[in-house]
Amino acid sequence: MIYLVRKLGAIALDLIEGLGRMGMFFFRVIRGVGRPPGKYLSTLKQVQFIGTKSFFVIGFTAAFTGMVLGLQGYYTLSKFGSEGLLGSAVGLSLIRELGPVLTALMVTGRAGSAMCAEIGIMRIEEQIDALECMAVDPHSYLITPKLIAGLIALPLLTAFCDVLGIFGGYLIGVQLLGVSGGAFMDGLTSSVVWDDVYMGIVKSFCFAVLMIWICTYKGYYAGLDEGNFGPEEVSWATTQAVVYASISILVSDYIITSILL
Amino acid sequence: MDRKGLELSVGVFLLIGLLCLAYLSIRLGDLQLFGGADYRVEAVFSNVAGLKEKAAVTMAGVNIGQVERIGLQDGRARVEMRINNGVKLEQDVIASIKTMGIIGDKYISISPGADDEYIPSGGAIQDTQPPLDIENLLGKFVFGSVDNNKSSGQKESGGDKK
Amino acid sequence: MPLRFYQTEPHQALVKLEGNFDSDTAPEIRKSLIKIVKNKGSESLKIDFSEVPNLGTAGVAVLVEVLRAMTRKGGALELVGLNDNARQMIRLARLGEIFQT
Amino acid sequence: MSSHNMIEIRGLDSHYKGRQVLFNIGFAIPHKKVTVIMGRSGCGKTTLLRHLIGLKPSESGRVFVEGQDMGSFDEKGMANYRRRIGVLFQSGALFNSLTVSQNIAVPLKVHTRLSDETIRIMSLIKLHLVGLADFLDYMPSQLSGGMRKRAGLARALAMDPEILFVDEPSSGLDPITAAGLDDLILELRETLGMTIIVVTHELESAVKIADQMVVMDRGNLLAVGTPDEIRSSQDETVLRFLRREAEEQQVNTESYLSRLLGRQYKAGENSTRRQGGVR
Repeated sequence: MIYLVRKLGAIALDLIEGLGRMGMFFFRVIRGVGRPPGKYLSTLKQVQFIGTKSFFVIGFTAAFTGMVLGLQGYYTLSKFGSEGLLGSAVGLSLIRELGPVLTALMVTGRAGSAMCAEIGIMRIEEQIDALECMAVDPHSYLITPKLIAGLIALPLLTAFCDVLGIFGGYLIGVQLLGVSGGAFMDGLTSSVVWDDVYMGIVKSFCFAVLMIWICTYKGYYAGLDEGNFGPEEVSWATTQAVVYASISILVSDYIITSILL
Repeated sequence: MDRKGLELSVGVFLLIGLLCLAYLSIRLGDLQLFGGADYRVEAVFSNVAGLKEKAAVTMAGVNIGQVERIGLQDGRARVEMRINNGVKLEQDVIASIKTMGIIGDKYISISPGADDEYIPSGGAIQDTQPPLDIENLLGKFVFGSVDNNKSSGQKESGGDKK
Repeated sequence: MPLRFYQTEPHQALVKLEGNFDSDTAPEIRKSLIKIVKNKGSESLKIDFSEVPNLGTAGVAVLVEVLRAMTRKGGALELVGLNDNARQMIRLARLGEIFQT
Repeated sequence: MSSHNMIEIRGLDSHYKGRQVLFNIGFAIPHKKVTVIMGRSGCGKTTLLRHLIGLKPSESGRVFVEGQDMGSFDEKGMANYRRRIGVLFQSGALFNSLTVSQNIAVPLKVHTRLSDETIRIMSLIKLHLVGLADFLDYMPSQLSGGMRKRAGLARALAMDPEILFVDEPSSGLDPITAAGLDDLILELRETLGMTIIVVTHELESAVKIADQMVVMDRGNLLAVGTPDEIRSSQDETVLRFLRREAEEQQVNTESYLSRLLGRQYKAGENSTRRQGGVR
């Protein structure tokens, strides 16, 4: 019994320590924004990595999601005879929910995992130690550019995802199922208001921070809990990073929605 | 990858992303980037049940603005609207609250007037009509004091809702 | 400014450096030296190191750049007054023959 | 603190995951000399090195740098210290997303305002020094282990450090390259008066380059002295160590059997200390 209580205490202490460490980590990354070295080129590289190289994946995901929405929406709405609302149904669900969430999840899977593994490998190969020994702050040098790039790339990818998804829905609804194109576009423009777009942007900013934070943190401290640094720890850290990042994206999505709605 | 190629690919990404964002916010989100493209008008209704901010303001079915704010004034509802600059409202227009479709959103419909003078920015619409109160209508229908043509449709929809 | 410039003869220029020539001071010294090489049509440039206690790799690298600029103009570069430390540094960079120390 | 000592270590204990790996280490590293820290793999050499470069804070005991307690360094003090040191890690620790020359340019780009051209020439000079001038634009993954290590040394030297730490310079190198590296270390001390700390398990190269040798065994300091002093030492363990005698043989058999047969076999004192540590 006492053992159990003690165990509980130990878990709680570990948790608090971990949270504190995460907080310090984030603080150092933020602090790195104004510090040398110049981050132009490294940020550019990261924007390319997170953004440009995710175009294809996001485009694919978005188009097919939009098409499915068109299909599902049509069959549901046609029961009530309100196919005209298809445009607003597809547009609203993409712009408010699916666009930001899907984009964040896909980017987590594609770029977040790679970032975690990259930093984890740098950790186990003593590269992060080497940076520290050159008096280069690894947070500022390695992670700050990723954070900035994430904040630039994710909202834009989300917008791209929204537009392509709407296009997919239009394709299915108007071209295939014969909803009037005018009704689709009119439903879309009249029901979507700036607040919806704004909510989508706010979400994608939050998701970008969460994803980069969790993925790089997990990589940075890969193997810390076990105390040994090897390839297994990196793969374990990567798995954890993707799972935790995805979960926190979904949870924070709910929280943001309930605050902004 | 060399620097030029990198900058080019990032540039293309930023361009496409910003275009999408601009399309979403300006075309779909009706974001007003430049102030002064519209002017303010207010109207006092006895009841605005179901009307929300950002709801459309129309004339003859054409969108001419949106509801800016809804507040209370002496027990009545005071609605502020933004009307596009190109549209002039005569002093004797009538603002009424209507419903889009059967279960659609509430919006404000303004019927054109014939007065020579226009409402200035910040002015008020004098004549207003509250939305049809379905429960009220239903009650009147039950006690048989309402004209038949109009009430049959209302009764059905009211029944659906209940 | 740890740099003094003399035009000793029409075709000869002497530059006297003062202070450490390391990665902190190298950017400025480099700028001045390159300017001297470009502007003055001197055929030979002499750099006096007698007041330079410390020569770092950055300094050696800048000297390589200056040497390259001089040879491109057909001129010569001469280093004088090198102390042991500087001599060692140049030798360590395997540039002893090029700079004739 | 005597002024001719660059670094002084006093009563240093160190734990790693609840296991004590260093026991009361104390010695001094003199200015402008080569100090070799020797011992078998797993004896705590690398941990000691991590203490010296400030990657591991000391729990009990102190590390002094020119008389200043490293434990009292704030972030800025630590950064100042680290700008004066160069470290070659066991694996080379090159950044694998950058080319060899970009690797060397990292500290220069962060800490100086040198032009790209100057930095390029400096990288070339350093790479030439370690015999890799032809591999300027190679990626680390295209290099062999030994070349990576030499490139790592070039990077450690990029900022003209006063103190150079080298972790296992010759492991994984062919004998000729290893000897070349030893010569380079001696040349650096000779010409630039660098203070150099080398961690190695290679007795031969240790004796060749060391001005001072520090012999460690299982987290304990066995002996400190010049190579000659160490060689003429009367201490049994040191002698055994130098003769590479199978000293572990007997003790190890015991602990080996105890591990195989379980608890009933009583383990010797040495082996309990080794695995037991602090629970």
